[in-house]
Amino acid sequence: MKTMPNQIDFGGVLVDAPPPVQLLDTAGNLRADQPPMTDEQAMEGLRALLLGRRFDELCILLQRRGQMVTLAPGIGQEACTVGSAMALRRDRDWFIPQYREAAGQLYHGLPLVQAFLWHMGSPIGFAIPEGVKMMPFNAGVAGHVPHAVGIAWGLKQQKKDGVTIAHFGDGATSQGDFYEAANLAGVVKAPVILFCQNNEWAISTPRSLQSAAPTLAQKAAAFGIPGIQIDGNDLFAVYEVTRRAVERARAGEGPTLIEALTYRLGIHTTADDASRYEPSHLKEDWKDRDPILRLQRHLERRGTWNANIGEAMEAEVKAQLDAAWADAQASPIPNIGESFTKVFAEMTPRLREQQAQAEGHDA
Amino acid sequence: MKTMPNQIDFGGVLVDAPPPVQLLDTAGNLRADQPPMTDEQAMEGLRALLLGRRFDELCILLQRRGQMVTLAPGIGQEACTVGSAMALRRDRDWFIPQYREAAGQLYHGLPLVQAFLWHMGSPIGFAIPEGVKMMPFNAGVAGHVPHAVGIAWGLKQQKKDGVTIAHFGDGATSQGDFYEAANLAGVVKAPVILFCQNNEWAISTPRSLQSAAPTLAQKAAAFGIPGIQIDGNDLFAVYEVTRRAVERARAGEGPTLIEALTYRLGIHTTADDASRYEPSHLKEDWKDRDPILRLQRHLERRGTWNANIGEAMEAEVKAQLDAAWADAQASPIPNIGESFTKVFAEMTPRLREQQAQAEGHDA
Amino acid sequence: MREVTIVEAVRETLAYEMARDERVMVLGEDVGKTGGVFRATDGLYETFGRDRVFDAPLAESAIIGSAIGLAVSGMIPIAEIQFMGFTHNAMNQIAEHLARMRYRSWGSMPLPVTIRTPYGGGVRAPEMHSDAFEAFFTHCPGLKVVAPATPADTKGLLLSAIRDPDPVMVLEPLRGYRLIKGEMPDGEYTVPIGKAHVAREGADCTIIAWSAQVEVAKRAAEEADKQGVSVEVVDLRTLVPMDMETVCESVAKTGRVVVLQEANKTSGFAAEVIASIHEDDDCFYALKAPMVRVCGPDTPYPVQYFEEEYLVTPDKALRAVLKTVNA
Amino acid sequence: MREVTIVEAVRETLAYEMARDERVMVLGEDVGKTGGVFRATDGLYETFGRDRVFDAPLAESAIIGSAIGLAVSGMIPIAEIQFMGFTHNAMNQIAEHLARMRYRSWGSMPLPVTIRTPYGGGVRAPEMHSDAFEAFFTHCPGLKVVAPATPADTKGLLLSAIRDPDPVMVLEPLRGYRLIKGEMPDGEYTVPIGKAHVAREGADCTIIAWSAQVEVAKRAAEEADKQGVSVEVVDLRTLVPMDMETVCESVAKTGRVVVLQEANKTSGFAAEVIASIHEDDDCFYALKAPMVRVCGPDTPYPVQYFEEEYLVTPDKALRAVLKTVNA
Ligand SMILES: Cc1ncc(C[n+]2csc(CCOP(=O)(O)OP(=O)(O)O)c2C)c(N)n1
Ligand SMILES: Cc1ncc(C[n+]2csc(CCOP(=O)(O)OP(=O)(O)O)c2C)c(N)n1
Ligand SMILES: [Mg+2]
Ligand SMILES: [Mg+2]
Repeated sequence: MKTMPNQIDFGGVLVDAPPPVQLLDTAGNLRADQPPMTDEQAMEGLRALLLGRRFDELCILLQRRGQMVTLAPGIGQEACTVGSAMALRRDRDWFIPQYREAAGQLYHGLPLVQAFLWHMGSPIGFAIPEGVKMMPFNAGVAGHVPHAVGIAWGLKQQKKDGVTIAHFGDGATSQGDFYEAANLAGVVKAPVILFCQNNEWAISTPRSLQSAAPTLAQKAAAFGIPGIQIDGNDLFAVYEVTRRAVERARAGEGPTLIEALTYRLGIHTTADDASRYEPSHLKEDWKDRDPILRLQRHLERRGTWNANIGEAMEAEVKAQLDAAWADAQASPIPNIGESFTKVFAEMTPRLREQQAQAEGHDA
Repeated sequence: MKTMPNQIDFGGVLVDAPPPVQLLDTAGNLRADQPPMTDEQAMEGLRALLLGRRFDELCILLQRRGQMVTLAPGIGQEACTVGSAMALRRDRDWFIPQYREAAGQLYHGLPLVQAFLWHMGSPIGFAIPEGVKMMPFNAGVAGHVPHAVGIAWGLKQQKKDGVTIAHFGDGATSQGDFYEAANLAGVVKAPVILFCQNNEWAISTPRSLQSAAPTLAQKAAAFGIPGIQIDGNDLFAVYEVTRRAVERARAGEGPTLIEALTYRLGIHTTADDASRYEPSHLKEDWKDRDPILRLQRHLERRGTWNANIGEAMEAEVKAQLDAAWADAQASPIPNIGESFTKVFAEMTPRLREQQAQAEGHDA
Repeated sequence: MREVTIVEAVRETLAYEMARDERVMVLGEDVGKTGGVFRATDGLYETFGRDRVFDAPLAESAIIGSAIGLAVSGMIPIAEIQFMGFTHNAMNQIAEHLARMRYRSWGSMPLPVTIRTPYGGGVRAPEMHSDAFEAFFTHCPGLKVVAPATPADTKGLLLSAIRDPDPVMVLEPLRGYRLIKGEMPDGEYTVPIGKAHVAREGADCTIIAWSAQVEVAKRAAEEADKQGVSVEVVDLRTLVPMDMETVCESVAKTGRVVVLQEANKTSGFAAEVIASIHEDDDCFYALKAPMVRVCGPDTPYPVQYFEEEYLVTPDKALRAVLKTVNA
Repeated sequence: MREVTIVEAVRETLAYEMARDERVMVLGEDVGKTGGVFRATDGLYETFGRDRVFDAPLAESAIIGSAIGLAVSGMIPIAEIQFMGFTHNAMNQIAEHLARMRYRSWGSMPLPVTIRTPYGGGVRAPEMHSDAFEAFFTHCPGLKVVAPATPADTKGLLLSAIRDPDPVMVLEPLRGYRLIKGEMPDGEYTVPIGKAHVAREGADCTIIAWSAQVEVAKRAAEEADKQGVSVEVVDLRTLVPMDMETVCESVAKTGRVVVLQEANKTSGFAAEVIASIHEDDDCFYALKAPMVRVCGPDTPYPVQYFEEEYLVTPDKALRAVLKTVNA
């Protein structure tokens, strides 16, 4: 009993995994009757993709210059985070990031200044502003997935009209926390979208070594929830499939696992050297599938976008980034003494003592 | 998009889970052209079922009398452990128990005296004799599943011709360790059988609250390995499906997940009170599906078994149990001082000191 | 005031607070219909329903991880881990996420989560069911840790824990669940987190203990009395933050210290108690003899055969008292 | 003897032992082609192939859990956990299974498993990548814990760990991987587990340290010298079992003790060191002043802004030395 690459074996019943959902092909052709959003929305999406891209690029540059700490850019994967964020309602739905989702976080309401501060290693970058439905980035792979499930479950219990989305990578699907949380989500029918960005790598570990499952979407079978594979570089597909999953969740029908096929066009983190393990042609192969190019091609064809509009958009994004970066640099640097006040609502006697020591009051 | 109870949803493609494999029906009728084993083997299997049953019953009795510690009997589930053990070769294949598998462990080579000592709370009950391919029972749900995968993987690496089987319950399939280990097994094609005894309860938690997945066998899809659901009270089905999985594993084709549908005809443990949560009719419903009755009915029809033979077998089993229980009681009680020598190959200075204290040398 | 057991104190406190505040919910393995394997949640399912008394899938990490999310969403979750040994399975969620979220989010994301778990051995349970590694939780910045010894303190500390804006581990003395009985105030009753309690006054030696060891200490003290040695027993009640004031007052009075700890000796919480006293100048200079730890040996918790020999007994504690008094 | 860095010492030791004993294998995240995120396994994949240098799925519990099985099957696995913080994810396998299997099986199932992990902070890494909770592992009966400070000790202890019939945690000083250089003997070279080392002789005060803190201690000692205070540095090298003999010899000589610990203070391993010295009669009566701990504060490991202020520095250590000498 041998299965073919894309087949799943159920006690001898072999099932073909359906092909990934795509609405825009690489050339920007619409592969559906209708685009899932208006041209205006698509332009807004394009701008968010671009902001994310330029933000990441700038941060890498600043990191190389020593002005930022280790960071994980989302270059090439922006359609995943932006498209899924577009399917949410900022005022009630939660966006729970791993560490590579700046583009989507910015779209969902994280102030740009804070995103800079985060990458500067400032604790203020982690303080979620009142009203922004988001958790701070999580450096531990998959550890936030149960949080997202818990939030969704809690919203449901309180009859608050909100859903949550958790982003994570292909590597994260090997972690116990992913499975345990997804299984729980199925049991409580939590209004949560489990969004896996399969970018083919977990640092140097290729997708093929992460799991023998031909698709990651099929892991949904383990939880009794729907799983669906999509083209993650296609903003329309991401938006539309997420939107349907959000609708489903809002209607009380429970969680959905989405596997978005994408690629890490940038780097794992600023601390990694992919030349040691990544076949160089792969990145080249994927460059043409860039989510930004693809959307531009589509919108150009529709007459909504052209090189001039593109330039203007670039200039606007640049100005926005420059202003926020200036603000971030001017932002006051918190004192170590303050950090003792963030452990508990009230400092313990020992923390108070240690604070005094750290502030030199008892040198 | 709604799925039916036994359907799995793959991005909109709905798949029916196949019905559980059954070779013997409740009445003992053969539902195949050929029985999967000789009558002689079947009688050996029946004897092993009976030994397991009577052992558990005796231990519960002894526990109620204060001569044993908390224990988890396998009453009603013996076909799962014995049938799967019959598919192994004792001299090279490993049987990795959870805590409810005495019947299978005895069949696979655990000396009866040790099984008694285990339940008496003696550490000697945990010392696996040289040559017995088994790990001691594990009180932590699912924690042994990665061990079984590791052993299988190691045997493969060393080109030793062995497979391993891990037994665990329906509750265990919610644990991160189960998922992580099964996923790893798929990646390394470990020659391991993941044998889930779905007895419908995890203490008081019904199967329905454990996972929204309509079958547990389908969790295999998450690991890219075959999953198959079987009638766990049918010795023939258990034996035959395990045998095929073992063959597959030995041939280098990797792991299989087996979900055996069974029922806890006895008790969770001697510390539990099922009347608080278990609808009484359920146990009644399952009594007729007792794996021992079923095999007896079948063998009676074949002329291999009758009431007289049954009585003789009972007497033989009883004599065997009485003798071993006498031996266990006569077995020397280890000294606490000895326990300090079992932490490391050599005692550390501190352990030596503590040993002396415990033995009263420095009172 | 009524006399109740520890487990009754837990149950009544949960019921009390759940009736008062509908954001409070209980989740854990078998907390529902069967009322928990120790009956600590007995009756809650019937009163508050499945949503607020949730029989979780068998997955400790998901229990704690989802409790974090529940708290973020506005609920006040109380997670039960069936036996302390299984908190190991949730360690990543407890130590890296639950404990650190307020700090990580620079104060923006407090987590009012309570974790309850039976703690310690002494009931002839199987392996992993008798663990006592409170020391680890006390080493996780961002976690408070309480370990009550009496029904009243169980109520008072549990109620404080549930209402605390930060995560609190409530370690309940497993072997005391039914054995330890005591008066418990009705209605509103809290014990402040971070305050120790002199459980018995004495003049010659202080025994510092928490949870089930307080009983052991008291019995040793009674024995010591017969031998003319007057022992004070300090029940720490809270391990983090530890009440050094009460401890030091007692040490100043007696000048001698014995610390009881059920866990294996090396790197247990008794070491922190001793180091803390040692480095407090007032305490230190009051000491008339070296302090002594009485702990479990550095073996894993044993199978049932050796259990009694493994545990700290009044007799072992008494010997330590006499040793330090005669030093 | 050649001068190498810590990470080179690790790499060469692994290559040496893998060439010598074909049962030895390495498994972990990214240990293969890329040679580990710190290059500690660089070149092994090319030399020994994928089976023996295995890029594991991203699942720490499965890494340790399968290493247990690999050992049972006859292999000698060396598991790498990419950063110590992620050992939390494998805590159940480490504390409940790996550490206890010899005991659980009453001696019949020894587990020659080595866990290597970079440990501590100081390199401006993201949250969870700078953890130092060695104390917990030292509280798990059945685990040995080593924490080398030099390339030679890294080789010597790692080789001993791999060959030890029992599980050993090898905590490698993350910030020393490239920064700490030193002579390393070629070929066969082991350092016995359980032996401390006087890294610097002195007369007035003993600093007890391990791992990256040994460098800090040495620098503080140099500064102290300038102020006329002679400091002895004891490098513990092994935390479990701790070498009390060497410690007590030094204490007997100097009568004064400062313990350095990178981890947050409460319930860290320094408390055990202090309690152990305190309860050793010979040690205790040699003390001329209270011992002092110099530790990280009881906050989570901070984001990069505060990292330097969080860490133990030679200056902080020096102040403690002067305090105890002038006490
Ligand atoms: C629990 C845990 N283990 C290990 C790491 C180290 N680590 C950081 S990123 C990473 C790879 C993650 O891969 P994936 O989930 O595919 O996400 P991607 O980085 O590709 O977005 C690893 C192993 C970690 N951060 N957390
Ligand atoms: C990791 C862990 N969590 C919790 C427990 C407590 N516990 C013991 S048995 C059990 C239920 C197990 O159910 P299942 O896996 O279905 O096995 P069964 O007992 O039905 O054979 C639980 C929750 C445990 N032993 N280990
Ligand atoms: Mg990835
Ligand atoms: Mg079950």
